[in-house]
Amino acid sequence: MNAALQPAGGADGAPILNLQNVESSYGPIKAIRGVSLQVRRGEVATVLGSNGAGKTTILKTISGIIDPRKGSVQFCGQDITAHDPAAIVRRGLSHVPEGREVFPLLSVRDNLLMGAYTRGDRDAVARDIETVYGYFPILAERKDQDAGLLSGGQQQMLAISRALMAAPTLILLDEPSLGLSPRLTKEIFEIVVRINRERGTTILLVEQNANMALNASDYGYVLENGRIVMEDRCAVLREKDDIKEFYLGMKEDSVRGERRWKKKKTWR
Amino acid sequence: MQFLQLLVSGLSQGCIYGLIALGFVLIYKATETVSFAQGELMMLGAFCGLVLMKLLGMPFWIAVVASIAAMALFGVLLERVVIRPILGQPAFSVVMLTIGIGYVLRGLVTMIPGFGTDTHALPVPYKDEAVQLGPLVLAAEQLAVIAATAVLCVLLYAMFRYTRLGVAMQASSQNQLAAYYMGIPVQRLNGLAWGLAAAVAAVAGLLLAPITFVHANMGFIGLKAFPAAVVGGFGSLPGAIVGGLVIGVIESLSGFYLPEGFKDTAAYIVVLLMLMVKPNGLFGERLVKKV
Amino acid sequence: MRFLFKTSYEQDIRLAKHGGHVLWYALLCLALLAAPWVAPEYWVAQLTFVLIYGIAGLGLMLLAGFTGQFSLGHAAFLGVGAYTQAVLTGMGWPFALVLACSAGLSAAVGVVVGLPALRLKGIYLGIATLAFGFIVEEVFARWESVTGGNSGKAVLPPQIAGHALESTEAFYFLCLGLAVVCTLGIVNLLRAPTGRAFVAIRDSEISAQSMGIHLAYYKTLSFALSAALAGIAGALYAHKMQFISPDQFSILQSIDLLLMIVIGGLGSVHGAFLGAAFLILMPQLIALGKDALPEAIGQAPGLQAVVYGLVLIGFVLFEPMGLYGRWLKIRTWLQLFPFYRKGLFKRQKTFQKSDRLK
Amino acid sequence: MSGDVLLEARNLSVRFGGLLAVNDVSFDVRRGEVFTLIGPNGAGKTTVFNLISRIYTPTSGSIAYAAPHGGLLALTAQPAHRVAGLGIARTFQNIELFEHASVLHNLLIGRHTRRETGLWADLLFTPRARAAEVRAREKAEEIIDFLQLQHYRDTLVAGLPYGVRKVVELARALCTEPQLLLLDEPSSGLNVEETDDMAFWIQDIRDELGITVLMVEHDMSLVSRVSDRVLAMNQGQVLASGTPREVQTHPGVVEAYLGTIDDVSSLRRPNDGSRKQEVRA
Amino acid sequence: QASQGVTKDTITLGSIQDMSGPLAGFGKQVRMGMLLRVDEANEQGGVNGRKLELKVEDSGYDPKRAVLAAQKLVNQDKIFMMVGHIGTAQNLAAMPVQFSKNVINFFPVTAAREMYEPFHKLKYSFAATYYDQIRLEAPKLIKEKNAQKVCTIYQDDEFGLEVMRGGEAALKAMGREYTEKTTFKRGATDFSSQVAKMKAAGCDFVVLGTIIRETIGTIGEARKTGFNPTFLGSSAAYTDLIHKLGGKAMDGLYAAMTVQHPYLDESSQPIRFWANKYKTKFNEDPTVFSVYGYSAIDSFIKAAQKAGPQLSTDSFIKAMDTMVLEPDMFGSPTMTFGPQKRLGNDLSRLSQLQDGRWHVVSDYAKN
Ligand SMILES: Nc1ncnc2c1ncn2[C@@H]1O[C@H](COP(=O)(O)OP(=O)(O)OP(=O)(O)O)[C@@H](O)[C@H]1O
Ligand SMILES: Nc1ncnc2c1ncn2[C@@H]1O[C@H](COP(=O)(O)OP(=O)(O)OP(=O)(O)O)[C@@H](O)[C@H]1O
Ligand SMILES: [Mg+2]
Ligand SMILES: [Mg+2]
Repeated sequence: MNAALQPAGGADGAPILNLQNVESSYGPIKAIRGVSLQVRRGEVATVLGSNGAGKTTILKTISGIIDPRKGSVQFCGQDITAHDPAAIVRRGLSHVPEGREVFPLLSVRDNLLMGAYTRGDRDAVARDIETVYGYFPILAERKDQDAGLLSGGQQQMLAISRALMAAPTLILLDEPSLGLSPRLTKEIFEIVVRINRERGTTILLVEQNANMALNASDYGYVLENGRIVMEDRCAVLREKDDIKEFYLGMKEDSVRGERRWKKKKTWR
Repeated sequence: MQFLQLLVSGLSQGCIYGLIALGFVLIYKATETVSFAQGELMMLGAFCGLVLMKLLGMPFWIAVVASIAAMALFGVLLERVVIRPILGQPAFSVVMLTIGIGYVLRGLVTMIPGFGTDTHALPVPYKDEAVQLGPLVLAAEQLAVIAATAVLCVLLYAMFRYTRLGVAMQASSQNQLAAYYMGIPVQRLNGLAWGLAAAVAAVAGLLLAPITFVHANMGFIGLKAFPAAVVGGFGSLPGAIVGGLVIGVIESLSGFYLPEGFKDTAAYIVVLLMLMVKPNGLFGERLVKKV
Repeated sequence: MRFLFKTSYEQDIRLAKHGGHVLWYALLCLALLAAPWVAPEYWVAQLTFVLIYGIAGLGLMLLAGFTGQFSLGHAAFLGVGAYTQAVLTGMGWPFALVLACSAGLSAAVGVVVGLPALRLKGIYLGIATLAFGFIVEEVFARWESVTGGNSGKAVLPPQIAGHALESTEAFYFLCLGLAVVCTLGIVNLLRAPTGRAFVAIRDSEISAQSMGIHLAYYKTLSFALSAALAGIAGALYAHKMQFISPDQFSILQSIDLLLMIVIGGLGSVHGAFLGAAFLILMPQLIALGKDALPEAIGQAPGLQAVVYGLVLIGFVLFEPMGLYGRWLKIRTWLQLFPFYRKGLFKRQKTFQKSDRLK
Repeated sequence: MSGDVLLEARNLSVRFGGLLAVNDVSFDVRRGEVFTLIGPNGAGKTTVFNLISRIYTPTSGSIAYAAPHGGLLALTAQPAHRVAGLGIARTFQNIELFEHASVLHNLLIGRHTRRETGLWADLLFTPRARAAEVRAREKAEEIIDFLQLQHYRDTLVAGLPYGVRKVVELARALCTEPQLLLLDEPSSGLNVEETDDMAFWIQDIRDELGITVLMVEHDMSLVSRVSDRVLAMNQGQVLASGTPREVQTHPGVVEAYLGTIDDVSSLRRPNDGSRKQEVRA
Repeated sequence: QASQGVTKDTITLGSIQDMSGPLAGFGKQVRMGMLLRVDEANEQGGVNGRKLELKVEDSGYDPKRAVLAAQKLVNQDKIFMMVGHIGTAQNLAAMPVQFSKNVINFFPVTAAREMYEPFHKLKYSFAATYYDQIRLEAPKLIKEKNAQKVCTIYQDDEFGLEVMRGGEAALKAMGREYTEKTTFKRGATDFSSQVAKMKAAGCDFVVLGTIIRETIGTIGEARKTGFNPTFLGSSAAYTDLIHKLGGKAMDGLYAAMTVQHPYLDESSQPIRFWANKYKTKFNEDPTVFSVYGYSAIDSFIKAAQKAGPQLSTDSFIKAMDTMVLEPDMFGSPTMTFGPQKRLGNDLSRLSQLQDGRWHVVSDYAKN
């Protein structure tokens, strides 16, 4: 990214996560090309982008599931590019993957305990389990059931709770509201914001519900075709016309309405 | 009386199957692959003990401990060198890999000049001792197998059920990706599982040696342990033992009461019948996919 | 890379996708037809074995590679075919009829095995077929009045139109013809709804079912077809060997078959034949290499097993797509020649997910 | 059951162990409408779908269905693989595609119930099989054009982004030429723009293809745009039913399901807008 | 008419051994025994001036691979003769390949009747069959021990069946039959139910259709359960491994045999010398299988010398038509061959395990 796009005042908040020119691909297909982004300690950042833009790929590259072709990833000032995913988690980064990925044949409780695998302190873990049971009472109700038998939304709650169990310094959230009821979607974001405020946990959020994401986050990036095309404070992004139209769905009916005519995005 | 003696023989033979099946189940639970090399690891363990005792002249117990340790190390190395590179590939690849490993191990042992092609007896202190229980006779070798099987089963069961490590192994076998996301060192746990499996195999090999002798093809008994594991339910440790006992007893009884030929196929007939009635074995989990 | 401009749906369906294909397959056919005149008899015999194993491999490929059902007892089907052939030929029946019976009986046995397979998955199915293999082997050994038991059974040469087909060359052409027919059948199947149903079952049973695919029918069908091919291969095998005994159809034979399709390349029709060629050629290569090695290694018993194992391990580790996969890479490399990029075939990290739930 | 009712569920209940996942649910779906199930997570919506597509068998209750060739059918007496042939297609909440096949191939598998040839014709690839194959491809291409999947036709499903997979699943379901389409959360994982497309498609599916749609959905804007009627469930029971407006304003639904949704700005930080923050240790 | 495999100064011989399968131990020993004799012959200038060349292939005790190996040896390596091929099924599978190219199957290492029956001009066998061993030796022992109930346990394959049938024939001649018959599968490790069965039947004489581990397993199980009949095995059980592995419990076992086991400290001087020569050359103790290999080549040399410089398949057969092989140092019986007689001798003798060592306890009987 060129310097002009650097956020104002970016220099003094210490970036906890720093991606420089990262390029990742699946076989011959390049999924992200030269992505640079920073997340500062204690902030909530979000990445917006349409289908297949490469959001998930960015998160996977950060947590070491994909090795980038080029570029570097730094976490807490240390290089973690292409490290073993487990080692990265142990540094305090936890990832809520796209599509839930629970352990289907373990009980809900064991799933949560696995979330806390990197932690040694049993008492603190037990306390945290109670906390997440507080967030999602249904999990407490089903604590001995196999996670694979939960409904889609319940699994999503479990996936989020499991990541919280690691008491991380940075959480990567990939579409946390996927398949959650409107009420729970809102609650999830409240929890995210609360964790960020109360524990100071840094959060990098990928979300299709841009309205929620832009309201809950401090800073946003817009990704198109594997490139970052726009970045700014969320307050600013919320006011941009393109964002309004393509991500927030606020449009004059005359523009699109019943006619299926797609307006070109101006930044392409 | 006759029946009782047959039952006892069947049970002790069943314990042998169970003991080998434990190794299968262990690998299956921790990595969700089926190791066809388990029998060969057992053979290697027995040869290891043999070399330590006969060639290096170690005392029995030290040799036993040393060969279990050596085999554990070997299992870890094996995982590191050949299995880890394909970690994450479909389970079937690993199955083929273990078949390959089995071939290589058997071949390599056979290649040792003047040693590998021969059958050997392992000098154990309890050789030729028998316990008389009223009119029943039980060889000390068989008692050793029964005892070791029970102990190993309890230990492994406790590990998978109650320790964080054991649960994490199961977690990584169910969903490797998620296990990485949780910071579970999947590779290291896999190594550990293979190490454990090799150690269990070594125990089995050493215990079996006085009964079947040590030779390059002794691992083929593993083919009988598969049905044992399946009858019990492949993912279940107590199931492996129960399955082993069921098969041992049925073999023993059918050898006596049924026409010739049934003893040798009893294990396979039982496993087919069992699978028709209970497709997941006696103690296997009922698996439903929720969509 | 070759770009094809498609102008009709026919083009998608056609077997030879472009002129190059036609040329290469024509050349292959010519070479195979000319073989008896140019190759020494010994090699023609080996080629015959390749064809026979290729047919069996095709069957197993259909089952394992395309339907995702693993069979550890496939030698049993081979055996059923071989014994049927031996017995009926011995009774003086004509070859074509006998072959049909062998294939049919094998298929029927395949259906019987396929039935428990309906409820079984993964390792459970593997063990069920393994158990079945052992039982069939025992039947061969015990049913002495028909099979000759463990003493084995001599097999007469095939009788076609009153002639006994005794020469290596004639039998080679017979096998070649059958191999071509079988391959065409399978290839046809795979580009039609039936073949697609198999592939669907391999990938996801639950959604195959919701697409209206009758799991029981197609799984059984796959077993039956696979067994029928194994039966045909077994029949030819019996004639080629001229002597069959139960231990020729043991678990080791089953594992050989499996090994063959893995080395050939799981999920490709070419793979079946490449794997067969490999399986037959391998011992020859070892025998050749043996003399070059120092006596202590070259003459050591067990060398063959070690080499087998190492080759298998090597393939799984470095070329999971088997020989066919390797060939694809070489071809792509040639086609792209100066522009080939190194990372093109770089393997990604992959992550295993439990297939206990499928 | 009156003439325009396509599917009639009566007093459905399902029990899993101690859990009553669906409890005495009745509803009917009329021909040519979009009928939506909503409800909190774990309410039993997907379970209802699974009952209709015969993955589960109800503990009690019945489902009657007007089969395409006339006649009323007790759906619960049909084997699972027959359901697609009866003109009921579905998508899955967690996406169940054939991962190792291309998009086109997935769609062709969707044509299975419409196959015209048997085993022998396939083996010999008779001219009839060839013609049938061409027709199957024509139909698949039609759907590809309809859902604008041309770009992905030959890519393997395994490498597709989440949103595209959702569309492929829809396409595959359409390939069976159903008269009733079950969509489980069609818009989850789609952004606003894509949800928009989905809404148009659903309307077209109903209006142009004449297919009745039964869907589960959490995006209320989509629900109100396309649904004719809505049924709200909670804890396995029917909570409310009626037009989208009626259901959305039902107090029970608001309480259990919608929450007070509009007020998202409460999430914002008090000092939003500044990136300078106290750096916590 | 000239035959393949014979040139001006070489004779190429082929052999197929199990080098990787269940009998790899024996296969290896046969090969070394053969090599020893080949080297001796070549040191002494060969056979009629022709050096011997031995090609050995591995069958892994698998008939299919035996066929492939035979095809290679016959069609590619162009061997003159197949010598000492191990295994019954393997020989049966390979013979058609050889016979189609007029290659003799000479002295295969298996004691099955099919090695000379039905008659074929290219078959020559040296080993008294398992069938004859038991048929001829069992009656004497049964009478000597005054056994009332004769039983058998045998391996459920071609080998075991032959042993069982030999006993059956012997009993039939005595107007009796087996009291109990039990079987086991190759590779079995547990014999408890079989032994229980025989014990329950009150057997006092057991014919063993067993090889090594099964022999030990059966006798061990019997001793453990206090069941002590007379055990008689075939020549397959006549190996030093029985007492090396089975220990004291094996004492008392009888086995039919012909050539003697070459102990390194054997009292007979020629055997001792031979055994030590073998040991020096291969750094392994010789066994009866080494002797089989050695003798097979030795007999070939004798016949080839007799056939004269114009060595061909026909001249070899002609020489064999009047061949008499005198007993060698290992105590094999005199073997005679003729145009229709393709088995050297059907006689054997008995050895018994006493104090952990085989002792010959009877001589070849005339019957
Ligand atoms: N396993 C894979 N193999 C090949 N290509 C892939 C694979 N996974 C993703 N891609 C490609 O990489 C690109 C980025 O995918 P990614 O999943 O990161 O998108 P996304 O922004 O997360 O989309 P969505 O919002 O749908 O989740 C897409 O074009 C996709 O086709
Ligand atoms: N096979 C099963 N075994 C046990 N419980 C099950 C099973 N299937 C579903 N359930 C339970 O039934 C309840 C309803 O599940 P269902 O999947 O229908 O919910 P849903 O309404 O689709 O929710 P969501 O919106 O989260 O997808 C859940 O509590 C779930 O745990
Ligand atoms: Mg994504
Ligand atoms: Mg649901």
